[in-house]
Amino acid sequence: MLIFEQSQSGRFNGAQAPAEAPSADDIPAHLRRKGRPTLPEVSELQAVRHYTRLSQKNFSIDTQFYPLGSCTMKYNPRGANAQAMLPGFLGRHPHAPASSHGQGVMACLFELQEMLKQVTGMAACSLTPMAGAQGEFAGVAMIRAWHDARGDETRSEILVPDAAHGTNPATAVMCGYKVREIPTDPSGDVDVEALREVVGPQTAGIMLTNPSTLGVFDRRILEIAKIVHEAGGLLYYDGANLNAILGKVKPGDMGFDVVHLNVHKTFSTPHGGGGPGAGPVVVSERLEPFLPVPMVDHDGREYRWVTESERPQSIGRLSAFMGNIGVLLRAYVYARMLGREGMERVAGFATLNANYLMARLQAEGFEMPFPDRRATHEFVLTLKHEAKTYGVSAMDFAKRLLDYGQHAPTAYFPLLVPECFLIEPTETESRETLDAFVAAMAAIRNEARDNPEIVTSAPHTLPVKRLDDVKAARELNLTWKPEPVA
Amino acid sequence: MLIFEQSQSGRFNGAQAPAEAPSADDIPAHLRRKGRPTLPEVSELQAVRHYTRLSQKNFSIDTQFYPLGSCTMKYNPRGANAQAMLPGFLGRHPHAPASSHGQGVMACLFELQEMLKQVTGMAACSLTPMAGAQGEFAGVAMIRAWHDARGDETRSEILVPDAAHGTNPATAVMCGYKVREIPTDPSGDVDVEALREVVGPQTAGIMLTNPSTLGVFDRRILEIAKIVHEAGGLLYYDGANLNAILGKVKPGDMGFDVVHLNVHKTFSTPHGGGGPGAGPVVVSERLEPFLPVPMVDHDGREYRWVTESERPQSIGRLSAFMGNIGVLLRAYVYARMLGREGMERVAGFATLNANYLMARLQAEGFEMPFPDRRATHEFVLTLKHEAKTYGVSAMDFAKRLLDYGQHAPTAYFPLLVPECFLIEPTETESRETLDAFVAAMAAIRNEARDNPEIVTSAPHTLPVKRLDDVKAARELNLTWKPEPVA
Amino acid sequence: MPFIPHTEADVKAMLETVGVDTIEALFDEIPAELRSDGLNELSAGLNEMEIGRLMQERAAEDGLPACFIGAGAYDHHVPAAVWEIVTRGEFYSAYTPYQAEASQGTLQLVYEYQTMIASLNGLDVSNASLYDGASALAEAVLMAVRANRKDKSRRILIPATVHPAYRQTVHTLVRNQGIELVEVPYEPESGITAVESLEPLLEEGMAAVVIPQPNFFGRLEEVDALTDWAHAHGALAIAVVNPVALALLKPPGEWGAKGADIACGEGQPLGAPLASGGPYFGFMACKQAYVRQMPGRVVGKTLDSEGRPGFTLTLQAREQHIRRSKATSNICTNQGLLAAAATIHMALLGPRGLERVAGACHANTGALVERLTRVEGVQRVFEGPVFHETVLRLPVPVDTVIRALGAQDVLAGYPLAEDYPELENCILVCATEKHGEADIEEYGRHLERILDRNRGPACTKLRPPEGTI
Amino acid sequence: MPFIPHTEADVKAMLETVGVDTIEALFDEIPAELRSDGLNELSAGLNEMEIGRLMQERAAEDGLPACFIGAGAYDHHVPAAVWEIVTRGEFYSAYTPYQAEASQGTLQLVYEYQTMIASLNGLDVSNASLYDGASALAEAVLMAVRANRKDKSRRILIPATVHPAYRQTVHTLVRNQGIELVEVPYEPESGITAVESLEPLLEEGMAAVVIPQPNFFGRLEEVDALTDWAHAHGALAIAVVNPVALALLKPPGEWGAKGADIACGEGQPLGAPLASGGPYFGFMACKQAYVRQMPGRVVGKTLDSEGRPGFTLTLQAREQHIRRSKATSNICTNQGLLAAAATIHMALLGPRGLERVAGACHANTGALVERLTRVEGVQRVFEGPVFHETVLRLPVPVDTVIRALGAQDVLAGYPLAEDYPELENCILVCATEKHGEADIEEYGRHLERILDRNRGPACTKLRPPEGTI
Repeated sequence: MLIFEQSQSGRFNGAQAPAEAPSADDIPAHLRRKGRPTLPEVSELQAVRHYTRLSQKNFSIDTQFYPLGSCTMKYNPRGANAQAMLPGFLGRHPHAPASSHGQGVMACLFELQEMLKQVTGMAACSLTPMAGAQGEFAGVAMIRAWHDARGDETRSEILVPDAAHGTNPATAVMCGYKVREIPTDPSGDVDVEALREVVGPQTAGIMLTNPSTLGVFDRRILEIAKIVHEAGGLLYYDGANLNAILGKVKPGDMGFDVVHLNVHKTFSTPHGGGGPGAGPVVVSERLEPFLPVPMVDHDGREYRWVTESERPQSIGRLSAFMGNIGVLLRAYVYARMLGREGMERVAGFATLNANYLMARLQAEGFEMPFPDRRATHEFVLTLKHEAKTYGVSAMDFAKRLLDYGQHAPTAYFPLLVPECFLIEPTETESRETLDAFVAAMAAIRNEARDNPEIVTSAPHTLPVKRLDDVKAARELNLTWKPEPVA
Repeated sequence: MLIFEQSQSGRFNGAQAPAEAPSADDIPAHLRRKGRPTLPEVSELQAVRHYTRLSQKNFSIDTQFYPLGSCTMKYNPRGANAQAMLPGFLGRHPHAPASSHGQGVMACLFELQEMLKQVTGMAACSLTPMAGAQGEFAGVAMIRAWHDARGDETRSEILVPDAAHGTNPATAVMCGYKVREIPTDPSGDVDVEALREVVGPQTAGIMLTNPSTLGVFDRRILEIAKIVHEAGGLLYYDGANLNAILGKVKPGDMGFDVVHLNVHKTFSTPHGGGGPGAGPVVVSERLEPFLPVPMVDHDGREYRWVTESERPQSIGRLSAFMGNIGVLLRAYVYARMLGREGMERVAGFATLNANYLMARLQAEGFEMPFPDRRATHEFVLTLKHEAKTYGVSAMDFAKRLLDYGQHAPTAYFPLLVPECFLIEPTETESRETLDAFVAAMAAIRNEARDNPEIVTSAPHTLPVKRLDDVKAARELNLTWKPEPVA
Repeated sequence: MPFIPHTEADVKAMLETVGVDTIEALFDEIPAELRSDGLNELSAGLNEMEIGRLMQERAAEDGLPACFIGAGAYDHHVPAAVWEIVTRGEFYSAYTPYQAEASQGTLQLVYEYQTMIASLNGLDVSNASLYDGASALAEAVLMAVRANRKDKSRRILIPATVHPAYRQTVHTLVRNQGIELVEVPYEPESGITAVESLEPLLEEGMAAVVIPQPNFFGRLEEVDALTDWAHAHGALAIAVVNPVALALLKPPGEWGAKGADIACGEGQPLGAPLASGGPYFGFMACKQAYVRQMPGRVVGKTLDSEGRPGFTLTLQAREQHIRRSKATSNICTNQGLLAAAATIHMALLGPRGLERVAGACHANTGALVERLTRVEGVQRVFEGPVFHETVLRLPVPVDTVIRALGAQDVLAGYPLAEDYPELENCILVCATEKHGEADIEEYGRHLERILDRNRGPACTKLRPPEGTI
Repeated sequence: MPFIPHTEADVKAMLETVGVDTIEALFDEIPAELRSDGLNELSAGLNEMEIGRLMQERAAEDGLPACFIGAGAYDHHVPAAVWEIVTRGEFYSAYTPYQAEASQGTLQLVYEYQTMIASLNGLDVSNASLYDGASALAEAVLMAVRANRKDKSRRILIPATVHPAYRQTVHTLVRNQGIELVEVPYEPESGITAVESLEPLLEEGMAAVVIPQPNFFGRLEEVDALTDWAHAHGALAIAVVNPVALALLKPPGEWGAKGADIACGEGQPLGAPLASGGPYFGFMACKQAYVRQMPGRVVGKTLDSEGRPGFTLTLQAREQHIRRSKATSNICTNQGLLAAAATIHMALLGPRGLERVAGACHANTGALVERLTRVEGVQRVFEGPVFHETVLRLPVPVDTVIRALGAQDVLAGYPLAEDYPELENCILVCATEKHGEADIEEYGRHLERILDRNRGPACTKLRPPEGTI
């Protein structure tokens, strides 16, 4: 039942409303609202009960295994939440003076900038992008600003591997570039020969994830970097998969010029049903002048904001204030809790979990498109055999997994692999949980063989059965409307 | 699955443990522990996931209608929780000096004492009892101390109506009294003639709830008070049902000498799966010297603790410190949010809801043992007809209600009424919720008629089906033990 | 190990299953010359107790001053229930609801959110939220360029009364797509945008006109006239609004004869804490006709295989993960938790509660301005109705006053001269429902004292304000 | 209306259903002379924002000092996850799990709690918690009297080294049942209870001997000898223990040849915030033989009608709601939320974590005592091993020192003279894992300064400590 269906005209939640104010009759009538908006009129108990019960209809990390590939659904420490919600942080206005009312939060942000530089091997950092995609935007915009600043205005293309996240090409277009796709070779790496053929004076840069979304580490990355750099282009690193290499390899050492990080992935800030995230960017020295503002600096005496006035070449501002500071505080707390040793452990255990899970699923007879490669923090599995033999698709497997109390992996991405799952267990899951996933996958394949209907009509145990997406798109219903009064 | 079954030897939650300390070898070996206790070895994620999922197996006010008679399951304001959990309150040591580090919390406690005096019409208050039953104990102990102080040592009996809460007789015994039961008259009031017959010089006092647990207001309360007082006894008021009369009648005006309140009922502090509560006591002037310590006083300059040294006649201390202050802070916040008007509204709307629900259930053909009486904040319904006709007991109705997403009312209490429900909807529930309860009751009766098996084998939709209480008591299993290693 | 559950026995058994000897061996495909020698510059890890103590000290440093700054972020009361529910693990630690059946909690909540936002704006539809108000305006500009079928121009008129940081953000985000932002000056007396100042900018056509309400100075624009003018010239009207103000002010969908086409704004006033500027959320609503041009996630109602209603992400064909380089935006994150907070916040307040909040803000701002202008030399700069905020001119440099009041734990307001050089010595002050009489009086008294001191003979560097000394 | 959902239309319709005209009419059975004229002395209601502000001011008044007081309440780190989970509505707003099928969350959690508490104490069973440590000891005393079949005496030996407030509480709660509490003096040099001091008290028989570990002075008692002595003389042994200390110390179930019979204590150190003294929880564990004499709720494992395991309240026949005047206790509330917090706390720490906490407390207390006794005139009073706390004698009155340190936001410790007149100028100091080197050094430096000042010629009222001036 929707909250609106529990509403009754005239119900009023007295504990949450200020006393009635004098009428605002200095505001001219033609600027004033006439009818009231369709907000629900419910009691505090009704609201609390409604949203508490709604919450129970979600799968989440706190309640289920959630091996969503490329999303790094690892444990979001409750301590990070508690510290970020201290009254002094929550109550601080973005324009509160830095000197008298900001040194606490700015110390955290400054140190986070330093840590992100260190883990990526880059020279400078701006925390301000509000999500991964905005970090990507900032990265490509800086590449463009760099070419522009050199007067090199011939560069019109961004190269993107065909396995890339959809945000990569979309971002390139937002920055005014044309996108050229680079194919993948049979081993899962970028096809270097194809790359060689397409680079040229029109190449602004390349956007790469390494390890790629195919769950493998591109072994020829140094060669790729050399090719692109020699053609005058720059290299952008999509940090979505940074969890796989934290403490093992630094993007800076691979030759990247700019990196964005997803703190809601690598630094375990809450995924929040789809946000908020934060997408800090770190760059090599040559891109430093172009970083988005504001940033935090320390002048030896105190922390202060770096703004456009002292960074005239900055690509500019990306939000009204300084991005998602509350998210960054959580990332800071997490990073400090891990520390040196903890951070070095992340990639190791994430990779161990992925390789173990892959090995066990392989032993159970599931097919891997790149069977000879190591898994990184994630791996791709294809159900094309099951689809063909039993008529049961990856989507059906995904829905049936829900009945086994496990969130489904990312399905049908990367686009190159048919009927695929992209599976990322993360380092915070136990071996028992991975074993339970293998058992569920094996059980579902048995069901697919013996009783495919139970799989193709799944899920059966959730608040709703399988939903009709086509109807949703065709007969758009995006807002509730009151029943017309008879 | 139990948390112990997820444990693995050697798993260690590094974020929550201090660094290893130097061995405590100054402690002699014969005083030291040898083996480790059976605490689970799980990761933070495992613990969070386990207890989050466990929580989802509960019914609660925040998720279901919970009309548990005599328990006043009303909305527990989230604001009260948030305010009581402010760091300054949570971090305060009970022995932190009152002057320098206690005036904030003591101001709240002092004002709460004053408010409780006002709503009950009594002269003095001690907040220290940690639950209703401890408040009862304090009340009866004060009655005893009063008689003792007067040198009146012949009084050996406490009178208790047969409809009383079980805590009443149990408390009287804890205070060294014999209990004598007073019968109820056919209208549901105390049988005054029977009372007259048993009072005498052996009567220390009477313990009364008014309205009684039969859901009616005892109309002859002034007469009862007169009889007991004339016999030299005192009157104790069990505040369990205070929600019914808040702002309408004061126990002090009815002639009571001592009252305990259940703040987790009337003042909406959390029920917490069975606690913590708090059971403040308020008394008339003559009992003031006997109040349990400590209390809070204001000496014109600052708040200070009143202890036994200045209250030599006090019954003494009931806890190591000053009771459940965190609970009392929640009650204080709630009381201040209600204020005068809000508090006066409580009884009115609680009573309206109960009478409406009773009227609707009556109209549906359910039987009330006291059909001519007004309901107070609660009322009794008997299912003896249904039990006889369909072979479906009150217990079966209760279990089946759970399938309808409603917590069952209190069943089989009061003991006087066969196959009874004691139903207390509280003022915070909406009319729609009450209507849904009526609909569920009617539907269950239809099921009882048409398909009694579905009722007698309920519940069907919960994490477990009906549990075997007899087995639980007969084959006691109170702790988990590791499987013996083969 | 913090957050890693593996025992030594687990590691051993798992490596055996994989068929390698060490965890390091799993990285053997990485060229050896790339392997880093560790994160030596990082410090050792802290446990939760240690980091907790550090963070408590830092939070305490930032204090809890009385805040009279607005300028795009507003210090409202947020009911305790809001964040107690939002931080429940099931909301907090879930991801984008790709598996609809396992995400009905988030999905239904977003559907309710969309309904509330659309209604608040008087428009047909809403998306599931964007990053913040400023970037939402940038997305609205891009959307208007896509959506305007009458005028294929890439020019956008944007008044100088739009939040300066919003204008900067829009510039950053749209400049590379050849979109031209044309600034519209404001009337110096009234502080609003006159229709007459739009006329000269008409020449080359335009895709949209941006209309703020209230504007950055707190002043109420003549939204009907501006909207009608935009429509009359083939442009779309993009409203930038404060959602709390909408409880009192005419919603964008009712502006002028046809209503604004797109509305967007900063959602922070609906339940998000100030938090130094984020996370907040941008909202966006529009007319049904433009729904397929809208960026961001959208949730639709549908049925399950047994005909029961349910909710799912829809219109995904617009999005980057399907459409890649042809997507409406590169956005994939929304501000899910913040939208959840806003939904619960609005449910707790209801229409009457929100109206009272807006009324209290309005009344308190009036009282604040009245009090401060009683201080000698302090003047209102613009005449006319306002919401929430007002520009005052001080007789001394603003920075001095801000610093002196800051030392008293009063945040005086937002200094305007950097963004508007013509508004030297001007400050934008704001009151919400949280700032009652006593707070306002305290501000007034401190200001009096500070101005008296700065007027004194010792402060020779200050220009003497008119009428003193 | 705060917390009341009724609209005017609802009220009207509902009154019609009931058949009365007004809500007041529903009170017509109440004698008119009793009707109150309202709660006129109460002030008007505050909304959540207003009370929030008041409470924030008051909480700030109480500050966040560095706490070196123990004396029964200990300042431990509590993982953030503990209270974020405990305050989830499903735990927070549920009642006693009378409907077991709808309360498996609480019930399973209590079963896990019982397992942890029993194991920590080295005993067979545990109840679901009691109010606090002091009242738990009173219940243990009553239980011992019921349970001891060898000796029908109602005498209980209780050492003076048991927490004074515990002894007072026990006195209050058992005095009316004819139970005699006999105080056992402690050895003045060692601060512990010698078996020899028990002998003279033997005469009339006794039901139980209470044995604290650590005792109120932080000193470790010779628990084996005391337990064996109790058993040798037909008494039960009741242990009063600190649950964190049990990670290091021998559990009651292993004391002496046969183990203590009942163990109880204050559960606060397991996840409950200091909170001015409550809510905390008392724990109680005992040998299987005495389970039916145990007071309070107990949860048992059973099966459902399909043979699946589940949990339910059991042994209810002992309780007041069934047994009324013959119940084992009048208790019906336990401290459910606190027991839940303790369970989650123990699960997060695990056996090794708890051991480290105890180890850190022990090491820090050692460092504290070492630092403070380096201050001139400060001396340890009792020799021998301690846990957590130590008694120090100061060269000046304790109150002066406590006040002066309080002004520096350091809480110095618990003054002992009121409870133990022989310990004039003595203070009980405590350190936990939260009090590191820097805090201890700060305490030490302040103490030095304060003592120097108070030794000065201006303080003529003070007795000069030996060896100074």
